[in-house]
Amino acid sequence: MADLETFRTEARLWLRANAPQSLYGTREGRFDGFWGGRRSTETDPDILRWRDVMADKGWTAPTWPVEYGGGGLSRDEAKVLDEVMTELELPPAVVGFGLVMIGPTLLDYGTDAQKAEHLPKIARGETRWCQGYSEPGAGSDLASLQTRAVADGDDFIINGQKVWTSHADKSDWIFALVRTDPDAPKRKGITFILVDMDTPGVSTRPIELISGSSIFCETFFEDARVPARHVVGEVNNGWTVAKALLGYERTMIGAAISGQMLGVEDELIEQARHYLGCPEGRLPDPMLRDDIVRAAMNDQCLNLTVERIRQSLREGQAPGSESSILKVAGTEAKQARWELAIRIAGQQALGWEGPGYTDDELQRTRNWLRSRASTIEGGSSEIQLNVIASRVLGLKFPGT
Amino acid sequence: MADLETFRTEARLWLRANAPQSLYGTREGRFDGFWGGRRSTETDPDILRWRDVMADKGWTAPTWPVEYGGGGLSRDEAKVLDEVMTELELPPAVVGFGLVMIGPTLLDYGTDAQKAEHLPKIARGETRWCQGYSEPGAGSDLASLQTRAVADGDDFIINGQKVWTSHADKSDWIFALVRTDPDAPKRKGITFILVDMDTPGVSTRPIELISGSSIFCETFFEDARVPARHVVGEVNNGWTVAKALLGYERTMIGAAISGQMLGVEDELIEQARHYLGCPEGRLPDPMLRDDIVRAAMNDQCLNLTVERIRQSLREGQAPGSESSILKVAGTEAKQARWELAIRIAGQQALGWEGPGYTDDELQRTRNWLRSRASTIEGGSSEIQLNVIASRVLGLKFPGT
Amino acid sequence: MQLILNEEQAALAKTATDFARKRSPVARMRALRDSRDEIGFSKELWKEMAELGWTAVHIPEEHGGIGLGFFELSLILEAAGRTLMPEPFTSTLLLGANLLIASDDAHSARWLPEVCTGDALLALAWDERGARNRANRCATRAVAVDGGFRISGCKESVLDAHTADRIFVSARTGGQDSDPDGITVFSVDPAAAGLTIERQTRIDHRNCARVLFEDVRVSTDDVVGTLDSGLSLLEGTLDRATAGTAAELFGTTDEAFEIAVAYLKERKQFGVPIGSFQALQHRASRLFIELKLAESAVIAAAKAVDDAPDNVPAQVSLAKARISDAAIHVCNEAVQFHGGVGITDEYDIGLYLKRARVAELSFGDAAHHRDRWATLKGY
Amino acid sequence: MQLILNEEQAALAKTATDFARKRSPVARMRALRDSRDEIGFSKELWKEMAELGWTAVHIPEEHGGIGLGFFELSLILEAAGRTLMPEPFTSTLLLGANLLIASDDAHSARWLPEVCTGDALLALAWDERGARNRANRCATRAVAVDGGFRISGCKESVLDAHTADRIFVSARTGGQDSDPDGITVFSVDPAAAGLTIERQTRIDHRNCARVLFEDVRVSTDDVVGTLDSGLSLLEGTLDRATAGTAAELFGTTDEAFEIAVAYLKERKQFGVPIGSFQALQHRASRLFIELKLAESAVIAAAKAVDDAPDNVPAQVSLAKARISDAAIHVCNEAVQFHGGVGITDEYDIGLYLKRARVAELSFGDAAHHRDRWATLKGY
Repeated sequence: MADLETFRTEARLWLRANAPQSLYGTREGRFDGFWGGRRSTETDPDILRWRDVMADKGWTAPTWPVEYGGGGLSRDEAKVLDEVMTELELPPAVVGFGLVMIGPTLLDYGTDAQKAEHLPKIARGETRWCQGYSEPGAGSDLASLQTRAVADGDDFIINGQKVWTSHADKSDWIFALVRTDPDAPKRKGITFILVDMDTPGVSTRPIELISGSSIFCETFFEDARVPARHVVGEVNNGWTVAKALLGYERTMIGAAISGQMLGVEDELIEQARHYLGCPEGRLPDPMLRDDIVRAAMNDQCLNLTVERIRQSLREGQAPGSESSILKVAGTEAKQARWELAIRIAGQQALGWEGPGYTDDELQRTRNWLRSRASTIEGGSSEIQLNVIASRVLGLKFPGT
Repeated sequence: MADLETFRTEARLWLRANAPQSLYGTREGRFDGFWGGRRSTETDPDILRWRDVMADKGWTAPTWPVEYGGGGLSRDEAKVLDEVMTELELPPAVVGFGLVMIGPTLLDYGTDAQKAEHLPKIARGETRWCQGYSEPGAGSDLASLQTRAVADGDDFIINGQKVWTSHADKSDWIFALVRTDPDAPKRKGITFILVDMDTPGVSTRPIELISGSSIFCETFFEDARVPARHVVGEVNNGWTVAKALLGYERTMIGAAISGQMLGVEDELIEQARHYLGCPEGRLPDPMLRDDIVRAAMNDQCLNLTVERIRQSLREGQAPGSESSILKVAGTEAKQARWELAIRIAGQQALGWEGPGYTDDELQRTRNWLRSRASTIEGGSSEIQLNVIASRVLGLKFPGT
Repeated sequence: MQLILNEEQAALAKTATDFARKRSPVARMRALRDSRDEIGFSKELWKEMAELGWTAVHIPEEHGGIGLGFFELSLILEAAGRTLMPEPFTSTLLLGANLLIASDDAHSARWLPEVCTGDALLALAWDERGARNRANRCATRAVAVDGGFRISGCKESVLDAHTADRIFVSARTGGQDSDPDGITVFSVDPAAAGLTIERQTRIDHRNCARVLFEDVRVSTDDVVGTLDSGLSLLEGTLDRATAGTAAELFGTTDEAFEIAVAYLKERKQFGVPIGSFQALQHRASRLFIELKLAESAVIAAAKAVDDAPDNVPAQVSLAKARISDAAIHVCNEAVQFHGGVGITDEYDIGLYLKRARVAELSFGDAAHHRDRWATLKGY
Repeated sequence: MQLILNEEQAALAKTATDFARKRSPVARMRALRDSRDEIGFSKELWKEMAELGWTAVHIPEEHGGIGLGFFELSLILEAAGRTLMPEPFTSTLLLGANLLIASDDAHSARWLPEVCTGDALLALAWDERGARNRANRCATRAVAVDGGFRISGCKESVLDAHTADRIFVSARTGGQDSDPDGITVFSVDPAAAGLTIERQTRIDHRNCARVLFEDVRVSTDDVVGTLDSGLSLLEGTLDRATAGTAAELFGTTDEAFEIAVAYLKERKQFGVPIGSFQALQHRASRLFIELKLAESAVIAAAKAVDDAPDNVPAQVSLAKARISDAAIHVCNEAVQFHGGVGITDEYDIGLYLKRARVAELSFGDAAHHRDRWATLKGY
């Protein structure tokens, strides 16, 4: 523990010395920051300098090995680093699915060549990644995916369509699940493959949501030729890799949500005071007041539970289905929070565009509509409830 | 309609002339009244006289044919009669499962001999009936029942056990489902049979509930010999009869519940005023106030829905799955009402026996505990939800 | 109280639903939205419906109407709700016409016949920032000047103000802040000097506007009803508008439920229709029960307007509270049942969610009406 | 804040749970109930637990305790809740001992050592008719007389009063009605003249009583803490009792959930275990999530007593609100999962329902604690 405190002091000194002044106070969510990649249009010199100094230090991917552009820190040290950055309100220098999804997957399942090719570029924010899992016919039943990859010499030829490929139009690479053996049982014929988005035959189209334009795209593959060396794990054994990655994704979603909940109670109280015209004292609408307490208590329980899980993991207990619990509870808490915000604002919550509505009101309404997706994306609540029933409660009966 | 109004006037005059004075104002629930039967210990001469005059008139079973002791009234006339009795606050002269369950079943499925043997005695309150459906291993999966009946000459020999046989210890007859063909598919080997409770080998034992002693019994059959003429419908075709009877039962439960809800709002308000110490004006606990409104609104919707269904039936529309809707909504409304009563009473709701609790408080607490059974008995909510999904919503997929 | 449809009513309901499905499928509302149509609905279609008598069912014969009843109007509104029709039912028939039916004065004689023929569209400007569905919270003021008044204030969420031939507005002619007395309703020419209509876009893409009054001049003849006693006129009108909105919302919600159930049958995952999963079956069954109970309340409220005026406030609160709750549950679940496509703009179910939620939050949400119910009953 | 158990705590939790299961299975509580046992629990078993140190874990060493912490006590309470142990944990350890730990005066020195050895049982008489969990609603009065006071009033729901060696009672020495000031806590001999203990039977068949005070004479030395300032002492004690009750209720609820899940695996209908039906699976999964979230709150509340005294009121309200809601949902569903047998006295699950619902309604239900949370945070 003494070492950790030493590290904390050092980290604080180093960050103070190296972080551009303009970035202090700009820390927001886990995905608010520099996404990088070849298509990046970022021009702020401070943001680019911040990326460079942090990447040089290895602190964009603090726990990754130094040889792959990481910082070689222990989990505890990484947590301290995160705490110091939170304290200084410094944003992460690089964010994205490369760091939190495909990176950890390659560390576990990639060849040395794959690690060497991709990890340093991810850590430096040079490549941006997206995820190609879902298809129009394969949502919750992911394993029924139909995008085909046929071997052709040292390549695979890919044909098919992916949906919900977040930021695909801004990404350089996609990690995708493709069917390489259509005759095998459905989970046995899937391969996990990395595809450069510049490959001829790969195209994207943005998806419009009920909340307006979105980060989501459809991604199409028409005779896209991809070298076989980009397969991660064994051919036809991609399901194993895919599941491991889903685990990182869910934990991330849960943790991200619990982070998003900070300050929600104060925000809701402030809104209630504004719309009810009650600058202080007890809120005059007892039902809204009770709903705010419910939301606040729920957030508090979520935060405590996230912390409890973190502590268990630190004690070396294996991660179990906690991610499913956090996914369900976290996304529903998020929905409840926005539903409540809408109810508090009343008629002012109904705006789609101005005039008559503030930017905050319009954004809040979009957030509310967008939140309806949270219990669907990243593994629907129904799938998580199945997982809890069978893996945690043991409600699994072969032959029924 | 003019005829109905004439009938109303006549009925009012006849009832005023014939109902014993002491019975006015004693009308309560549908099952509060004279249950009758050989084991009845009723001695009140007015109650017995009321039974006699009403039975002579045929108005204990108003819509049954006159030849079977009924009144031969149309449905509309029977409704008018009920309205007049409600207006005069006169209780039914005879109540019980004979009138509302086995009677209608025999009218539809019984032989002339069976009708002649049983219906007049039911109408006169001379025999009391109970229902022998459920078994320890056959609850929601009623058709898996195991009580065996083996043909032996002109008789069947019955062995097995029934549970939830309400009032079995006070009944003269039981209508029971028994398995007569153990090799047939489970719904094909069941027979519907009437058994005299005095038959040697038939015995009963009361069941104690979480709310204390109850009307429920277990009923045991040990080599009980029953003449084959007591089979209703065909041997091995009892499932059809059983299902028809369940329909009468559910409609009855729904209607009975909606009746029980009358006055609930006022009762809850009165209790809240008492326990919160607020004799008038707005209730000081806004959450309890809102809960009372929810209960009241729910009751109102239930009553309106019951009335809507009644009107549809009167227009000749066939009864569908309305009984399932009423069963689920009605029983849950009942539970919510008692949960709320308990919450209003607070610490005073926790008593099992005196001192320190009023009789009302103790009874309320028992009612609350008893109400937990209402979503289980008479076809659990889960079974009703299955029925609605498959029969109303068409969520029924052969081969899945 | 008759709670089921008689033959004529059943025929009207069927005609209206067929018309809505055929002449105004959801794609039409979508096209109006995407083209940012100036009117936002079709005046021709409105006229056509007027010819069928639908703009006149609840208007008394002496004002050119058919005088059938409010319940009949509620059947048409339910049909309109089913296909998300954007026509000005609420503004013209529920708010404007009901106000004039109640005031029963020269203004009624002037406007109601043209409402019946489909030639006049009306708007009622009553809501204000912070009013939270209480018509007595009226800060707009009408100051007496020689021979009339000058109105100043800002009215929010005025439905269809941009196409209204006449705007009725509530303004304070006496009293302070939330006083029940001192409110007067005026009839105003939308083209009057000092009157500005700022069109707004809401999530359901129906038409509404903010209406600004800057010293708008009206005469004493423009008073609708009685001076200083406009609140009861307004509240009665709002009650009827709420009953009608409940019927429309029932149509929207019931249709969303049917779309969801159809999707449960059609969409396959794990080799079977997702509607074969019992967890979804039970959730669908529960929604069905909730919807059936709410439907009874919606019918009873419309019937009360015709047959039991004293019960209107309580029955309206019952209906709006129950259908609002049901709408939230049904629409959220309907989107969830759809999975990913449910939250895309491409599928219709999201449009139902948005329209339903606007109706749910308008004319008081469920909590508002539960509070009112208890107040009406004195606890 | 450490939210997971260290090795010693894990060992303690395991020992306590094993002890409860082995020495006090549910059948024992049932037998005590059915025999209408005079004591209602076992003094021998209590003494045995005292020898294991369980009655002393949270009592400071200077008063003969082990001085480990309140969190350790909460682990023992959770174990007791799992098998519905009827021993006087709440009365003696949560109420009596915590009062004396806080007062830290001559009464503490007199009674705490004997609590640690299991020789003294305590009771705290604070609740009154209509108090609804607010200790300031104290109508019992202590009138100053020469050299002391005379106490008169009626206290409700006094846990284990019938076996208490000492009863502490709150009484008004000043102020009116609900005043926060003017309340004093006294130490009273249960055998004192004018004191009557009427034993009551509640649905969970744990022991409680109504205690009547008719001019019960006490001396000035019998004042616990400070004259007229007893409310903060009481409220601090009640907060700790609430945290402990939340832990016990978590044990009861978690065990009820496990019993229900076991039944889902064992009971067959339609030829398969009922736990294979997805509708029940999802309901069970949701209960599990709710229980896990509540567990975090229960742990945090007990930890706050040890490590963050300023946060105790808010953390306690969080824990009690969440575990109360979870207890209602879990127990009602557990009975429903059982079907018919669930509502018979023969099966244990109904006993869990009853015990859980008493705890849920005691020391403030969920609504009470949500209201308090908002008040604490100033909105």
